[in-house]
Amino acid sequence: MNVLYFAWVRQKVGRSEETIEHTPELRTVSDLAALLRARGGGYAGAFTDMSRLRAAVNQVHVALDAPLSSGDEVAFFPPVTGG
Amino acid sequence: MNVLYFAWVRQKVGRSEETIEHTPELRTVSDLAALLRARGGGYAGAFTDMSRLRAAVNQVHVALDAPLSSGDEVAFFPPVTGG
Amino acid sequence: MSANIHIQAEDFDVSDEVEALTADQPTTGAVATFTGYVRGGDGLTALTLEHYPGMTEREIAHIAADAAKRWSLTGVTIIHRIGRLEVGERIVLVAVASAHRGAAFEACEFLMDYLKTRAPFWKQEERDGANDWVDAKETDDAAAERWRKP
Amino acid sequence: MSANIHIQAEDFDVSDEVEALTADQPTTGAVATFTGYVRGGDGLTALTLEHYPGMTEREIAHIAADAAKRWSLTGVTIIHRIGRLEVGERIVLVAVASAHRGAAFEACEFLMDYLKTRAPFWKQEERDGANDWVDAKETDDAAAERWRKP
Repeated sequence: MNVLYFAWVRQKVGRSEETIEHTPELRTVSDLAALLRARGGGYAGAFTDMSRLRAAVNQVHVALDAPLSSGDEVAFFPPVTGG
Repeated sequence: MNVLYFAWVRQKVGRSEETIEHTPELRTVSDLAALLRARGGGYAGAFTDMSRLRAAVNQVHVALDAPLSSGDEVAFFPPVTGG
Repeated sequence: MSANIHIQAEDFDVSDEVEALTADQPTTGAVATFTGYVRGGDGLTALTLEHYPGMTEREIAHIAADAAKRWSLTGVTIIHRIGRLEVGERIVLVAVASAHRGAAFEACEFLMDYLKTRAPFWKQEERDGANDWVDAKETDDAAAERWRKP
Repeated sequence: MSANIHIQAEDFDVSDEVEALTADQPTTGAVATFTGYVRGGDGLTALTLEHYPGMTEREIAHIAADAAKRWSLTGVTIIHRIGRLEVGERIVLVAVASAHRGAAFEACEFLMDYLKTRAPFWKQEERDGANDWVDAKETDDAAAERWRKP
């Protein structure tokens, strides 16, 4: 899966994207967030308070319990502030 | 008083303005309309159905029972259709 | 806030008007505009607009002052054309600047609704060579009515 | 009706965009526009806008298609700038053309409300030399919420 980070999520984790292999344990977006949080450091900072995060799968807004599949593009970002 | 006509009122009466002397009998805009209606011809055509007419005194929208004074500018016109 | 009000035969440029409205106004965050056009597609070829000189400017200034009392605005421009205008030509511009978008949108709609029902303009339609005066619309009265607060 | 959607660093000209929107559309009677600006006056000097390329265009196209289903429109243009923008610069344009003013105004407000709450843009503020991410506003969520029908 291609995983993208935007705004302060990108700044905290220190990169804008990375590839993470999809495994059977990564059933939902929440599972992926837990895996990232477990890395500690900037990842722990970004993924600790999930109420501040939003996610998209394949460029569509999703809830944190949305399912993941191999080949998905997953993005994590704060609530949007355009316009 | 200076009396002004706009849109189809102007076309029916055949002029855009005229001077009419204020007399004690001309207490309200309605009284002036009745005087004009009594002239017959295009005036009768314009001033017969008062529900189709609107009036202004000194450039302010007024009801037909608004009082008149010497020196007033009185205007008769259809409901406005700008914008 | 002072309103820019113009009754003119000439066309206008929306960008130029918005530029003038926002120049040296760093607290402007939002500009809403409305442009009305002569709408064709049903045999109409042109409109001719007549107005009541003096009263028109007075009435529009009154409406603009009312909007400035209801909403926090940084600028208002209202331009209304008169004379003969063909299908596709611009008739009217209302441009409203404010710190926030809600005020800009609401004031712009309010001004258009009141222009339609209070400003002394009259439209004549050209259709198949004949000229007819346009009747006032009840929907315009209803649109203006919604701004009245008890 | 197809929507014109542009995400760009460059500035835009409102008149040019409205001209393109109304060209060869004789049934257009009304164009409502909204322009958002970088608002100063409280120490802010600039904003930097980041977006999610691909998803942004997709999300805005979805919002525009939704507006075209709700209202009878003859054209929609949405331009959103990205990158660093100083106080007074334009950020966003929404322009909506319709036969009637009610539809143009409502669709324009709807599009702005949804852009604010759905399109993946993020703003960073420059203030006294420091950069801070802007928090999403609950008032924006509330504004978007009002368009949901039961």
